[in-house]
Formats: sequence, structure tokens, C-alpha cells
Amino acid sequence: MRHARLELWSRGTSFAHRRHPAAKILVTLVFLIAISSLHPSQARAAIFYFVVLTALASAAKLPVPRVLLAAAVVLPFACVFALMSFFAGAPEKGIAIMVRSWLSALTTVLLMATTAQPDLLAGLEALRVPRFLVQVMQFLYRYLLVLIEEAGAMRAAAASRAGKASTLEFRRASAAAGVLFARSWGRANAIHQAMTARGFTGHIPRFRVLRITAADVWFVFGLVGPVLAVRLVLP
Amino acid sequence: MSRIVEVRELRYVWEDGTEALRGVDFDLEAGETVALLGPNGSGKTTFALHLNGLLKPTQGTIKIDGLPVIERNLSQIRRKVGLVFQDSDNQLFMPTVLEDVAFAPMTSGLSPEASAEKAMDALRLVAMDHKANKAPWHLSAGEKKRVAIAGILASDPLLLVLDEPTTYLDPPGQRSLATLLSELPQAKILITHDMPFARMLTKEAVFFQDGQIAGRGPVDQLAAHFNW
Amino acid sequence: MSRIVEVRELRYVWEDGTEALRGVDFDLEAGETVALLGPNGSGKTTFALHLNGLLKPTQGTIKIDGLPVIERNLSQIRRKVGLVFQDSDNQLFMPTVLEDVAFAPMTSGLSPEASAEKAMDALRLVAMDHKANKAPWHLSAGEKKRVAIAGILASDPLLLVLDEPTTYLDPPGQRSLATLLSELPQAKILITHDMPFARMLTKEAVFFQDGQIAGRGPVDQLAAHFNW
Amino acid sequence: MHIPDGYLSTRVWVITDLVAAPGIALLARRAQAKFNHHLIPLMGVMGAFVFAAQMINFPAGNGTSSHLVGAALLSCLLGPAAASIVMTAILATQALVFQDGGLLALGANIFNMAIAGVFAGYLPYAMFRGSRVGLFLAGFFSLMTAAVLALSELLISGVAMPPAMLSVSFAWFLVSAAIEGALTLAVAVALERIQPGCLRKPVAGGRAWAVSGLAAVLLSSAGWLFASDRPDGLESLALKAGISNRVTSLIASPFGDYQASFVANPRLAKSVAGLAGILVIYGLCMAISRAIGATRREGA
Ligand SMILES: Nc1ncnc2c1ncn2[C@@H]1O[C@H](COP(=O)(O)OP(=O)(O)OP(=O)(O)O)[C@@H](O)[C@H]1O
Ligand SMILES: Nc1ncnc2c1ncn2[C@@H]1O[C@H](COP(=O)(O)OP(=O)(O)OP(=O)(O)O)[C@@H](O)[C@H]1O
Ligand SMILES: [Mg+2]
Ligand SMILES: [Mg+2]
Repeated sequence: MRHARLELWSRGTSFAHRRHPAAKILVTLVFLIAISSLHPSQARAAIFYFVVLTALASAAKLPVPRVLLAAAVVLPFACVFALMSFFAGAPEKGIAIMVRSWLSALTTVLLMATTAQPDLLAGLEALRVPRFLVQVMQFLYRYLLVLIEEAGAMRAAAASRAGKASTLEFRRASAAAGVLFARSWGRANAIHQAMTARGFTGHIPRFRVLRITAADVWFVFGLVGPVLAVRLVLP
Repeated sequence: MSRIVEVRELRYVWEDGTEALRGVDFDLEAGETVALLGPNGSGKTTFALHLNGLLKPTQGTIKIDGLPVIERNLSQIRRKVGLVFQDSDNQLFMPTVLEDVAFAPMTSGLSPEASAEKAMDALRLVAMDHKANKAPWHLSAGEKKRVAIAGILASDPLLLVLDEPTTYLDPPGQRSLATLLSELPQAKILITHDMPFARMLTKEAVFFQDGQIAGRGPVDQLAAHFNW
Repeated sequence: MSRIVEVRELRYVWEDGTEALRGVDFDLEAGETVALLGPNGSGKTTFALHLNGLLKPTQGTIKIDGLPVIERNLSQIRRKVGLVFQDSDNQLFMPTVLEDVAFAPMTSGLSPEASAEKAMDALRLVAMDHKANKAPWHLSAGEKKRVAIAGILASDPLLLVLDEPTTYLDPPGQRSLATLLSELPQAKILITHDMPFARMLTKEAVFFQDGQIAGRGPVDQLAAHFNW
Repeated sequence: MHIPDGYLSTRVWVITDLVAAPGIALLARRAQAKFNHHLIPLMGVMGAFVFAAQMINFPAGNGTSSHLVGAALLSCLLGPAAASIVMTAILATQALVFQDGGLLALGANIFNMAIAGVFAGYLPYAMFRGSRVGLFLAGFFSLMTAAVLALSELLISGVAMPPAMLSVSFAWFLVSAAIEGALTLAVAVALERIQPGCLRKPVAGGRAWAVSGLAAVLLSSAGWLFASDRPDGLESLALKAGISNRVTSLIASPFGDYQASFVANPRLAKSVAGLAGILVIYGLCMAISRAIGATRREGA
């Protein structure tokens, strides 16, 4: 699964991995904004961004071909739109969409591949995303694997006792969803109990204090400068 | 005697790169019982999940009762192999205990009445018939385990694979499970950290270590050798 | 010696009408360790959940260290009682092992640095300090259990309540847990079906049956009497 | 349904982000105020449940299968405010971890699914007092609203699309919406059987919220239709209606011309406009969170 690979990569210790997550989020947004307004005619700028992103990936000691491939998950969807543009008589728009969405996905993959999940959440919080939302995201991610595994195991258990899961009809499937829900609900209660037992009263403390260093400032300006300059200079 | 399980050069790498199995060869004859021992994380559960095709080998082959474990054979294979999962929460997926245990008989084409009867018989074997209409997630941990075992017994498999079946069972439950299992004629693979239980059921064990079989032989000898 | 736990006439009925506890009286002195034995579904876990107010008695009273377990006292009570849950997945909810273990010290108002130090000490006790920065969901079942125990140790409770702490641990893991627990000075309530483990830690046991305490006395005597 | 980055024009993503960010900040505050601290783990786990439930395949006849989207179900279970936050957490996680939907487009996706989709689902649920019809319509309208919004945003952004595709899309939306309605109903019925009382009974106040929510949805979607600067696909539609010109000049407000005219280079202008948009959103959110913090301190 995708998250497993991203998580593995995010445990690296390169220069990029060590940057403050808020700095990385900022740089990501600047890249995305620059990329999102690329025109079909601006092939050179697109190539420049591609080179910079690839160089960042290799500087972060990530397996570049697999990172490029990971970003390519957005391409099938983009292909559909490219085809539609083609039939609508605007093929260059379709190409532009494919390039933009792939470069954007590449940017996001790089952010995730160099930022561990707890750091990312800390970064979001540092950027004043509502704490409440961030904490819901924290729990969502924490129990995503557990529940996906449970759902998968339930499917497997059905399969291992029944031959084929597809023999489940509509009502059985909804019963399974119901059971999954009841168990998720039960689990949420159990988690809340465990938290309460350990002193939780509505506030989750964080102690990973991340500090912005000079390197982070250099990192932001070193990347934002060229990215914007290229948008200005290249036709 | 016919060979029930034949595993050759089995390797498995999890998505995140963990090499859980690194070349496992394993055989089991009809009617035999073997205990799988080994430290936490040595690959026992991963191995068990391969036996009815829930995981696809990264490399290597598996045959059950002479039948290769491949996509095309899965529905046959799954009727032959009964797997009790390590976590019974993952195994119980129907809204009531009775429906859950009757699931396998139902899908194998038995009538609802016959299935329910079969399920009740299995529930009686694990002393859980009095909770037939309860929701599985309202049971205590040990009660869940009993129901999970009943679900497998009701499906009449050729081979039983039990992944830590004694967890959460009370001592009489453990003993009666041992008695019950020892009376079943099927071949059994028993993954457990509970040495007295293993000794009650079999003399023969296999020791897993780092995704490989580090030894096979009498339970006592292996236990002494690995300081278990 | 001061009395740590005092339970009187405790009754509890689950929402679906199951009478899980039917009049339980129980006492525990400081520094004492007692094993809770009893069949599956006899109410041990339900009892444990009452000790720090996670369930509200249908009837009866509970005092911890002289303090009644009522809404107003809960935050104090919870600092006194450390509960290790049956399922460690429910217990570990923070993004990293260190943060999880430091949760209780942090919420009790300690500074981040002091909390982290305290957490590291607890992790060292269970030999998990080398995995402090890992995500809890990347740990093996046994490692999760150790971290869950560390999280409780870090909160310096007066009373430890452990609900089947040896499940999924391999035999060496079980032995080192027994050693660790036997060295801790706190009062301990030990819910377990693992008799050798119970014997390693205490001589005193209580036997639950049908939501009542059916006997209290030396482990061996109870085991013999209830054919355990 | 999840719009990736690279599709939306600067104007569209800036505006949707501008609507979504403060909207979510407000809803987060409302959801937080309404429940006790039980809520955080519950909402997180419910988000994970929707993820996991999407793994359950429902045979939709003729060999194909479908899965639940979940916005309507969540709004029936948790109420609209909490459901919006859970959907937002789901969308953000999907965008970040699975590259399903873009980051700049997150505002648009949140608006379509987590705000409009959730409220459009809650309205019929509240109106029919939680009956079966209400549950079906909840799923139906939730998906329909989200899909139509996504499509119009793409069209406004100038994504080229052959006119024939439009009617095909609408037919496809109708089918998916009907399936989502059926799934929402089936799963909700199963839930009620397994855990009676888990669906939230719609309250009187909730109805007012739902109505105003839907009104906001309709108004703002209409607004976008007219704010469109390159309405390729919708062009013909709007022209036929003969209102396009009038309204465009009407809405030509200072902000409509936000492309920072002082910057000569038009391409840079777009980037600068984007950055400015982000700054405005950021400032707005800060202001709101300040305000929230202030009221909470007063309340305490
Ligand atoms: N879903 C997974 N993703 C990645 N790695 C996994 C996964 N499940 C297990 N592993 C890893 O694979 C290895 C073998 O795990 P397995 O569950 O087979 O061990 P086990 O022998 O059954 O241990 P235990 O006695 O604790 O049940 C371990 O290192 C474990 O961390
Ligand atoms: N959430 C629940 N809803 C309804 N009934 C429950 C619930 N949890 C437990 N019970 C019932 O309450 C009784 C006591 O359960 P409890 O979990 O306390 O048993 P236990 O002694 O811990 O058993 P075990 O040794 O199997 O863990 C059982 O009959 C069980 O079926
Ligand atoms: Mg295992
Ligand atoms: Mg219990």
C-alpha cells in the first residue's frame, strides 16, 4: 500500500528530512501555485520544476524512479481529461493538465516522503490549522491501518470460510459494514476509556517542540526565489 | 499417508520491506499435528496466512492436499483449510454468534436449518451455545475465542491451522480445547507460546527464527535447545 | 499498612441486560499483589474497568486510597490507578512511542523535558528505549504490550491493574515481564489465565464466578478447589 | 470526485479555499462546543471507519461493484458539523497520503464534499425526520451536489470537455447518486439493527442549519457560474440563458479583478495572485481562531 512506502521513506535523515515541517509545507505550496498556473506553452518552466524536484528527491536520498512512479498514480485520471480535451479540439490543454497534475503530485509525494507523520501534524499546527482538526487527523491516521486491516481480515475471514467473498450479496455486505461500524464505535469508546484512564480531559499535549533554524530559512528562500524567478523570466 | 501440506522455498516480503519469511520448507502428513514455536515477530502468523492463500508468496510454492495454492484453486483450498486467526475480532464478522458460526455451512450450500443445527453442535463443543444470539463484539475476550474456534469446527476442514488458540481462554477452556483438538482426526498446525498446551497436543515441533525454520524435532528437545 | 482498594456490594448491568457483576466485595492493602482468576465472562474485566471510574456502578461503592470513586474525584483517582488494557492497540494512541508514554506525565502538568525524561526511564524498564521514536503501529504485539506497560509505569500509580498482560508475549518475554513486575513496589491486581505467571508473582488470589467472588486464598489452594 | 492539483484555474481554487477554510474553522468550533472530549477519538475512528468501509464491495449488479462514499452517512451519525470535520480530515489524509485529490484543490474538495455534500445530505435527512426515504435522499443529494459542484468548478476553470460529455456525466452522476442513496440506506438500516439508537435524531436547530447550509451551497455555486472567466463548457448554456454578459459585468468587483494589475507579467501575476490568496485565507483563519479563542476565554 502507498502509505507504507511513504512512511518508510519519511524515516530518512537527509537534509530535507530535517527541515522544519512548516518550512516544507510552505515551499510545497509555492511549488504547487507556480505549477498550477503553467501554460501549455511553458514547457521550459515545467522542465525546470521537474529538474528541481528530481534533484530534491535525490538529495533527500530517495529512490528517484520509484518516487516518480508514485506520483504517476494521478496520470490515469489525467489521461481521461487529456482525451476529452483532444475530442473537444484542445489537445494542448490536455497535455498541460497531465504535466501539471503529475508535477503537483510529485511535489506532494516529496513532502510526504521527507516528513514523518507526527512532524507533518506538528507543522500543520504551527501554521495554525485548527488544532481540533489536526487531532482528528491524528486519530484518523492512527486507526486507519487498524481498521483497514480489520476490514481486510473480515473479508479474508469470510473468504477463508466461504470460498469467495463475491458470493456475499448486497445485504450481507451491508451487514458487514454494520459490524465494522459497531466495532469501530466500540473501539472508539475503548480508546476513549484508555485515554481517560490516563488522565485525558479534552486536551492532548504535544512536546515535540520543533524549532525553526537558519537552515530552514535558507531552505525556504533558496527554493522560493528560483521557483518564482523562473515564472517571471521564462516565457 | 498422504501429504497434506508441502511448502517449498517460501519467501515473503511485506509492503514496507520487512522480510517476514526467508526460505521456508515445510511438510505435514495427514493426521499429523505439529507445533510452531518461535519468538514474537519470527514469521509464524505470516506463514499461516499463506496456507489458504490469504497472502501471495513473494517466492516459492505451496501445495495443500496436492493442490497448488493459486488463485484458480482458492475456493477449493479454503474449504480444506480451517484457519483460526490470532485476533478473533478479525474473524467474527456476522451480527450474531449463531449466524457467524453458521456462515461456512450456509455458503457451502446447506439449508438454513441444517446450518443452524451444525452451528449449535459446534457451539456446544466450546460451551458457548447459551450465547448463540449475542452480538460477537459484546462477548468477553475468551468467549470470542471460543466462538471463533466453533466457526472453524463447523466448516469440517481437512487441515486446522490455529494461531495462538489459547489466548484469553481460561484454564479449563484451554484443557477442553486440548482434549477436543486431540480427538479431531484432522492434521493440525498449532502456533502457540503456551508450552504446556503444545506438549498436551503433540511431540513434534518446528522452531521459527527470523523468518526461517531454525529447528524441527521433539518439543522438549527444541525447548531446551532454544531456552524456551 | 493502608487500604488501597475498598469495594462494597458492587453490581453492574450492561446495556443489553447482561448482569456482569452481582455484589462484589474486595479489599487490597498497599504493596499487596493479588491475582484475579475465574472463567471467561465471569466479570473480571468489568470489575477492573470500575477501579478508575471508567464504568459507573449500577449499585455499590468503590474507594481508592480512601477516596470514593465518584465524578468529582476522577482526575485524582486516575492518577492513582494505572490500568493496562486487554488490547494494547486501544491504549497506544499517540503518534510516537515516546509521546505515548509521556502522555500521563504531560497531562499531569510536568514540563515537556521532565515528562520525556520520565518516559525514557519507564521505557528503559521494559527494554524499549531503543524504539522511543517509532510509531506504535509499527511494533510487534509483544513490543506493544511492553510500551503499554511503560505508559502506566510513567504515571507513577499507587495501584497497577493488569488485564492479561502476558497475552501474545513469547516465553522469554513472559519471564522478563514477571521479573519486572515483581521488582515494582506498588500494589498490583493481576488478571490472568496464565497460572505459572500468577504463581511467579503472588501467593494470594481471588476467584470470580458469575459476577461474584467465589473464593479468596492462596493460589494453589484456589486452583485445587476450583479445579483450575 | 477528488479534484487533483493542476485542473483548477487560480481564480477557482483561491475562491474555494477562501470559502472552505473559514467554513471549516467555524464548523470545528461548533463541533467541539457541542460534544464533550469523547469526540476526538470518536471522530478520528469514524473517519478511519469510512476509509475502511470503502473497502467493502457492494455488488451493483451485472458484475460491477461499488462502494460507499460516506458523507451522508456521517452526517446522519454525527450531525453535520462533526461530519464536516471528519470528511475534511479524510480528504486531507487522502490528498497527503494517497495523492487522491490535490492540496491547492483541497479547498474545492472540502467545499464540495465536506461542506456542501454533508449539508446537502443532512437536509433531506432532517426534513424526513430520519425515515428511510430521508436516508436514501441523503445519500442521493449528498453525492449529486458534490459531483455537480466538482464538474462546474472544472468547467469554470476552463477544462475542455466535448458538449456530449456533459449529458453523459449527468447520467453517470444520477446513477452513482442513486447507488450512494441505496448504500446509505442499507448500511444505516444494518447499523440500526446492530446498534439501535446510533443514528442521530435530527433536532429542530439542525434543520435550520441544514436549510441555511443548502442555501449557501446554491448561492455560491450560482455565483461561480457567473464568476467564470473562461466558461468553455458552460458558455453555451449561460449564453442561451442570455444572462452571461449582464452578470459578468455586475460581478466585476475589485476582487473579481484580483490579478494584481501592478505586476506587468501576466503569468507571474497569476502566481502572485495565488500567493496573495493564500495570505488572505491565512489571515482570515488567524483572525477567526483569535476570535474563537477570545470567546472561549470569556466563556470559561
Ligand atoms: N502488516 C504488516 N506489515 C509490515 N510488516 C509486518 C506486518 N505484519 C507483520 N509484519 C512483520 O513481519 C514479521 C513477522 O510477523 P508475524 O506476525 O508473522 O510474527 P509472529 O511470528 O506471528 O509473531 P507473534 O508471536 O508476535 O505473533 C515481523 O517482523 C513483523 O513486524
Ligand atoms: N460491552 C458489553 N456489552 C454487553 N455485555 C458485555 C459487554 N462486555 C462484556 N459483556 C458481558 O459481561 C460479562 C462479563 O464480561 P467480562 O469481559 O468482564 O469477562 P471476563 O471475566 O473479563 O472474561 P475473560 O476472561 O474472557 O476476559 C460476560 O457475560 C460478557 O458477555
Ligand atoms: Mg503471530
Ligand atoms: Mg477479560
